[in-house]
Order: sequence, then C-alpha cells, then structure tokens
Amino acid sequence: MPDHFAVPEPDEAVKLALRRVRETTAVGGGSDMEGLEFNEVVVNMGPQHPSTHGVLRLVVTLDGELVKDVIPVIGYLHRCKEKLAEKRTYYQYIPIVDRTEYLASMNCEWGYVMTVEKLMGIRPTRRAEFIRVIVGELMRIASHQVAVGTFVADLSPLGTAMVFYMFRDRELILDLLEEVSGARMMFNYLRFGGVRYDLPAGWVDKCRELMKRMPKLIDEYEALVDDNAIFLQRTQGKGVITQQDIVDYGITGPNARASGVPLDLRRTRPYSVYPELDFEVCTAAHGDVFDRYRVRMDEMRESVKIVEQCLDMLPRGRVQLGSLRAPYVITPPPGSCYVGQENPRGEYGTYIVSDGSRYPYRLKFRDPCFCNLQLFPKLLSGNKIADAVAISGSIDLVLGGIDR
Amino acid sequence: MTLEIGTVDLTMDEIAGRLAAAFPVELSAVSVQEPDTVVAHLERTRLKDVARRLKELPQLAYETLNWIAGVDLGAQLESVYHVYSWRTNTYLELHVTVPRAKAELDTVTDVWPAADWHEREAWDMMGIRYLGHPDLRRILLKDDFVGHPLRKDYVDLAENHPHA
Amino acid sequence: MSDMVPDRLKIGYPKLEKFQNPNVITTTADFVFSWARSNSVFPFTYGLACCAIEMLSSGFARFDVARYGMEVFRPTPRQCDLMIVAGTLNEKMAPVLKRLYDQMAEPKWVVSMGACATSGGPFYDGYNVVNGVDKVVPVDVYIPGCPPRPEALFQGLLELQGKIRQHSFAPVLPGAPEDAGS
Amino acid sequence: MTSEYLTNWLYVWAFIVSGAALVVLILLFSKVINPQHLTPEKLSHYECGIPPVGSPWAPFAVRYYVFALLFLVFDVEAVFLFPWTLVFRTLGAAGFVEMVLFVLVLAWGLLYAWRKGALEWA
Repeated sequence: MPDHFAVPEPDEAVKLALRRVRETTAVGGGSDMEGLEFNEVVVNMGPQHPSTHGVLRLVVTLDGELVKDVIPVIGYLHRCKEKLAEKRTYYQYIPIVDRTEYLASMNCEWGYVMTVEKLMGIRPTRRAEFIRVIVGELMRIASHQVAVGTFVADLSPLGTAMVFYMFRDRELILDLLEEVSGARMMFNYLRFGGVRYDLPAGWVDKCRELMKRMPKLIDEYEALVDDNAIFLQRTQGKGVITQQDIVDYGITGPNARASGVPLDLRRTRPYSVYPELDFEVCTAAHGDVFDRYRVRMDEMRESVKIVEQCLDMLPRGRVQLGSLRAPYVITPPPGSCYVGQENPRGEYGTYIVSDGSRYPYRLKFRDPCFCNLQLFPKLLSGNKIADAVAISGSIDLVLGGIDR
Repeated sequence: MTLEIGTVDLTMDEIAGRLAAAFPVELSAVSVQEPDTVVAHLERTRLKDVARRLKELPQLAYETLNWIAGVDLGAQLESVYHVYSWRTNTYLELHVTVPRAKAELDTVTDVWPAADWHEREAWDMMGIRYLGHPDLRRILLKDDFVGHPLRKDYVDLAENHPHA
Repeated sequence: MSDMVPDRLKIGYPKLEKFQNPNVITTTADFVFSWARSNSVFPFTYGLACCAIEMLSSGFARFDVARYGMEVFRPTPRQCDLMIVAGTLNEKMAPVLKRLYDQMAEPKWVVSMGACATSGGPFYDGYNVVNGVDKVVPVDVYIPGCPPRPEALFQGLLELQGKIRQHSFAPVLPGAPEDAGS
Repeated sequence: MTSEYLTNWLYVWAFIVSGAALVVLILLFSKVINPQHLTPEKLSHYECGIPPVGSPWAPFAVRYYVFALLFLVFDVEAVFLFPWTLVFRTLGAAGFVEMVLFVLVLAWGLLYAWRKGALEWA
C-alpha cells in the first residue's frame, strides 16, 4: 500500500481533534484497544458529503460506530456578503440577501427589507403586506418540503419515495412564485415599502386551488413515513434538545418549538399583518428528531391556513409606496437597528448600521442555522454514526446562511 | 422549567429606567428604540460582571445571547451584544467600544454559551480578541488568512488569493 | 452541437457502414465506446450553493435528468465521470475541489453550472471568492444563469454529450499534437 | 464408459475455465479502453476532499468482525438457495422439507446470535 505520499499538513480542526484524542487515551479513556497510539479514529465528514446537506465539514472522533466528539468546520461557502454590503446600494443588495438562505430566499428578503423600512421609518401598503405574507408562507412550505424531504431520504428507503413526492409538489409552489416574481428561486421581488409587481390576473384562484389540494398532499407524505417502523425507531428519542440548550445557545425556529417552547416570532414579536391572522404555534413535547419532523409537517398545514386567510382578506390598492419607479438610491438616516423575522429555520434578521450615505456602513446577518449549528458537538456526541446523520438532517442547515 | 415568553409585562421606559438604576456607573446613554429594544453603551472593563448580573436580574433576566456584531467605527472598534430577555420578551443592545490598537475584550462565553462562535466570528472578521475564550480560532476564513476583512482599512493581499 | 468541438478531436470517418450482407455492420471502437459513455454519464454530487438545489430538483420527477441517462448521482469521486460544480467556489474550498478532481477516474469532464462557478457571479468582488472554477480545474461546458433553470442545465449536459461523443481513447503518443501536456 | 465419465468432468472444467476467463477478460478489457493517468493525488485515499488523517490501514473496532461473520453465514445460505429454486419442481416435497430444515437451522443460529447480543453495537 503506497504510504509515502506527501500528505499535506492537517489543519487546525484536525490538530485540535487529535490533541483531544491524545488526552483521552493518555488518561486511559477510549475503547479497549490497548497498546495503540490512538484508541479513537479521527475522520473528516467533509465538505463534500451526501449527508451534510451542503458544504459543512464535521471532524468526527469515532470509537468504532460511536461518535465521541464532533468539531464542525464551516466557511467553505463564505462569500463575503457582509463586506459586499459596503459596496452595494440598499437596492442592489436585495439579490445578495436572496442568496444567503437560498431555500427560503423570499423570507430572507423580507427580513432585510423590514429592517431598512424600520430604519427609514416607512410602512408598506396594506395590500403589499398581505402579498408578502402569502408569498412568504408559500416559501415556508417549499423550504420545509426540501428540508424534510432530504432529511427523510437519508433515513429509510421509503424516504426516497417521500422526497420525490415533496419535490413534485414543491414545483407546483415554485410555479406560483415564478408567475408572481419571474424567478424560480432567487426572486428579488420585495421592495422598500411594498413589492415590485402586483399579483397577475387569475393568480389568486390558482393559489387557492393549490391550497385546497395541499392538505391532501401533506397527508400523503405523512401516510408514507409516519407509521414506518424503521423511521420511528431511528428518530424517536434521538438528539433531544433541552430547554436549557435553547436558552444557552439561542436556538430558534422549529428546532426550539419541537422542545415545547412556543417561540415563534410571528406571535411573540408580531410583524406585518400576522396579528390579524389566526393560526397556532405548532409545538411538540420531547424535542427529539421525530418531534422536529412533526413540527415541520404541522407548520406546513398552518402555512396553508394562513395563505387561505390572506387570499380572502386581500385588500385592493397599490403594491408599492410611492410611484412604481421608486427612487432606486435611498439614503436612510444615520443610525442602527435590528429586526428579527420568522424564517423557516428560525429567527433571521439583519442588523444595519447606516451613516446616511447610500451604502450600508455595516450589515450583520443573524442566521438561525449559525446558532443551531453550535449545538452539534453536544447533540451528536455519544450517538452512533447513523443517528448522527439523522440528527444533523433534522436540524435542517442551509450553509449559505451559516457561512454568509 | 417550561419556558414562558413575556410573563412580565413592563413598558419599555420602565425597563430602561430599571436598567439605568441597576447599573448607574457601567451603563450610559440608555435609550429606548421602539418597539422592543433598549440600547445602551457599556464601559469596556465592566463587561464581564455586568453580563453576569444581567443574566440574574430578578425580573429582567437577559438569558439568551442573540448575536454579537463587530463594527468598525473608524477610530475605535465596537462589539455589539444583542441579548434577549424571555420574561419581558424584549431585547437589550449593548455597545462596547474598544481602541483600535489594543482591540481586546473579556469573553462572555461563561455567561452565555452561545457567545462561543459569535466571538470567534467577530475575531475572524473584525479582529477583536476575546480574552479567555476557550478556542479562539478563525471560523469562516482559512487558518492562514492574513488580516481581518471587515475592517475599513483592510487591504486585499495577494497571498489571500492563491487561486486568484 | 459538434461545431463547438475542436478540430483535433473530430472523428472524420463514417460512423456506421452497412455491407452488402444486411446483417454485418462495421464501426470503430472509438464511436461505440464514446457513444456508450455519452449516454451513461455518472454526475458527481458536488453541490455548493443555490445551484445545487436546482441541480437537485433537475434530478426529480418534473425535470428528470434520467431522460439523458444521468440520474445516478454518485457522492464519491471514484465512481463518477462528470463533476457539475454548482455554486460559488471560495478560497477555502478550492484545494478541496482540486483534490476531488484529481481523485476522479479518467476520462472525466467538468461542467461549471451557474454564474458563480463560471466567473464568481454576484460575488465577483468578494475577498474570498475564486472568480471562476477554470482557475482550478479544466472546465468543459459553462452554463450561465443564477441559478440556471434545470432546462438550461440540460442544454449544457447535451452540449457535453456532444463533446463526449468526439472523445477518442487512442493512446496519445508523446509529442503528438494532442499531447498538450494533458 | 470411462470416456462418458470423463466427458461429465469436462463440463465442470469448461464451466470453471470459462468463469475465470470471463473475469480476467473483463478486467483486461477495462484496462485497454480506459486512459490510465495515475498521480499521487489520485492514489491517496478519499476523505471528502480533505487531506486524509492517518493511514487507512489503521486497526478498527473488533465488533465489525462479528457483523462480517454473520453476513457471511447468511450470504452462503443464499448461495445454496438459488440452485435449489431451479430444481425445485423435480425434487418434490422431500426437497422442500429438506430446504426448510436448512433454513430453520440457520434461523436458529441467528436467534442465538441475537439473544447473545451480537447484533447490538455497544
């Protein structure tokens, strides 16, 4: 076995892992393989790995099948978005915000646009608020479909059938969003004070018809997997997030609600027209992998209800403050502010410091997955690898947001 | 303990008044930013014990750290702490300024464990060193990246682009 | 499709000939193998960013990349011969891309999907972004779009199939024009 | 008489030789049409694109051996089942009962391994 290649220097994370392994073996820890330099194996579940759903790298310390320690390494998709904010005007920056969390780009735009509106002290027109809620909730369903689909696809053979169902229905939603904004994934649709286009003719009926079908489709997903023995055995009781973790690490979104904490910014920090809509915050009790799946499925149903209510209450009127040819260079007054918004993965918001010029002075993203990912060492250690894959899939990470 | 949100309902001015009373010396320029944030400047050397006492305030316990942002104010660097109080369901934004030459601050990871990665990111991007941090490495950039890119005076060096 | 292929790779002789006896067909080994290769390309799941989601949804029911024989997405570089770089490449990921490209088995091709992989896209002036994958690995087909629709990805893949059909496995003798140090 | 006996053995040898020849041919064939371009990076083992940590020939947990053993037993059982299905009609009831006994014995072995906890990891 040719063993003499010049293997380049391991990087910091691997050195840290090897140092920890030496400490445990020095004190006699590790497994029962005596007389070996390392009792545990350090391996990279690297940036290119089918189960990490993106370019996340986990330096995993293994004792046979058991995961002893995990060191997440991120930055493989760092695209300098916060530095680019200083070179783009406020309008030019909207497409970049789309690409932070690329599975829910409409909600990301909403987070950014709300912060700038608060900075400028303007409020969008009422019709635009309703359109934003409709489009945002449609995006939430599509994002949950991808998240739950790829997570279940890793677990059981039935999961691959489920991911096919989910992507088939996601295409229906993307058709609707494409008719509204012209793009399938990167919409660039929201503006400061409203939305760029009004809903096309006949769109409301099409959307209402799809929302009528949606609950049946969601029942189809659940019928596939809910009573599947493999799926239940692999998800129940695994990777429990306690309420202390939520307080310590700032976990938000479905991962927090699955542990029984009713933290949903649409209710705890009402924005836009959510106070007028009635929907419940879906929570579950145990906070294990199955409950996170359960909360996401319930949230899809809630989003359907929200969209239907908004379609009924859709008022008439203009969709953008001022003329459609809005001034494309805005200069908000100096100052700084932060607005958090309920993204499918948690609290997503931008903190903008403006110095009165047309470029943001400093822009910081508060990304839910960045905070949720901090829990991995605590969550994955002590499980078998197969469970670690299930747990990391259920946390639902999007690396575009984590690496910014 | 099941977490409730917003059990204590105080108006923003009461919260600001209470905070100003609790930390007369350390906090300055306490102001209210509608609808839910108290903004305050914090003296650099008192960061650690203010953080600890903030977490234990009887009714205003700021138990969760939302995020830390490093901001370059030209002459000084600023580390903005954004903490959340579950009981009053409000935010507190602490601005801590640090001289540009000696950009060092005490770590708050022992008070809010969430600060671990946020401080590493502020170190990586802005170059604010957090003393006592368990594992202060670069988080987003390569280990051998030179400089801190989000500083206004960051010059794009060729050695940061081996694959230019 | 075939005008895009450089002349040196063009196979000039007739592909299929029929002799008087109707049951005998002659062709060349090049044609048969490259035809078989072009219709059963195994792509490498190398999704980086948003384009990866479009690549993913092109593999499912509505767009169905299986029509072109490419639906078997392999996660390991050993078992695949087409690397679709879908997303933004940054400095930290470039050595990983180079190592994965080296570990792929010959003959291998690279498709650069999306504006980010082709030239850095909307993040071209980022301090950490590599402006284009061709600075790291030789690219065969570039696909514009941000993200390109699955149909645009398929057009790129069809262009690639045309290029694969021109591939010849005759040994390149050192010093011959084709042996440009490849 | 002996020649007829020999010809029977001839079939067995023909079967073995053609099997081996097939394997060798396929391997040789792929060597011919594939361009070989062996570089050190290509031969280094794959670890998700990161320089590999340690050598792949490092020792690993002994429990994997138990799983490998169990797999081997039931794989061989499957090998015996396939020819049986071909001649299933001609054997009649006796053949069927024979095979059921065979499967039961192995199932008993699996049950024993299961109870002894060989299938559990820790």
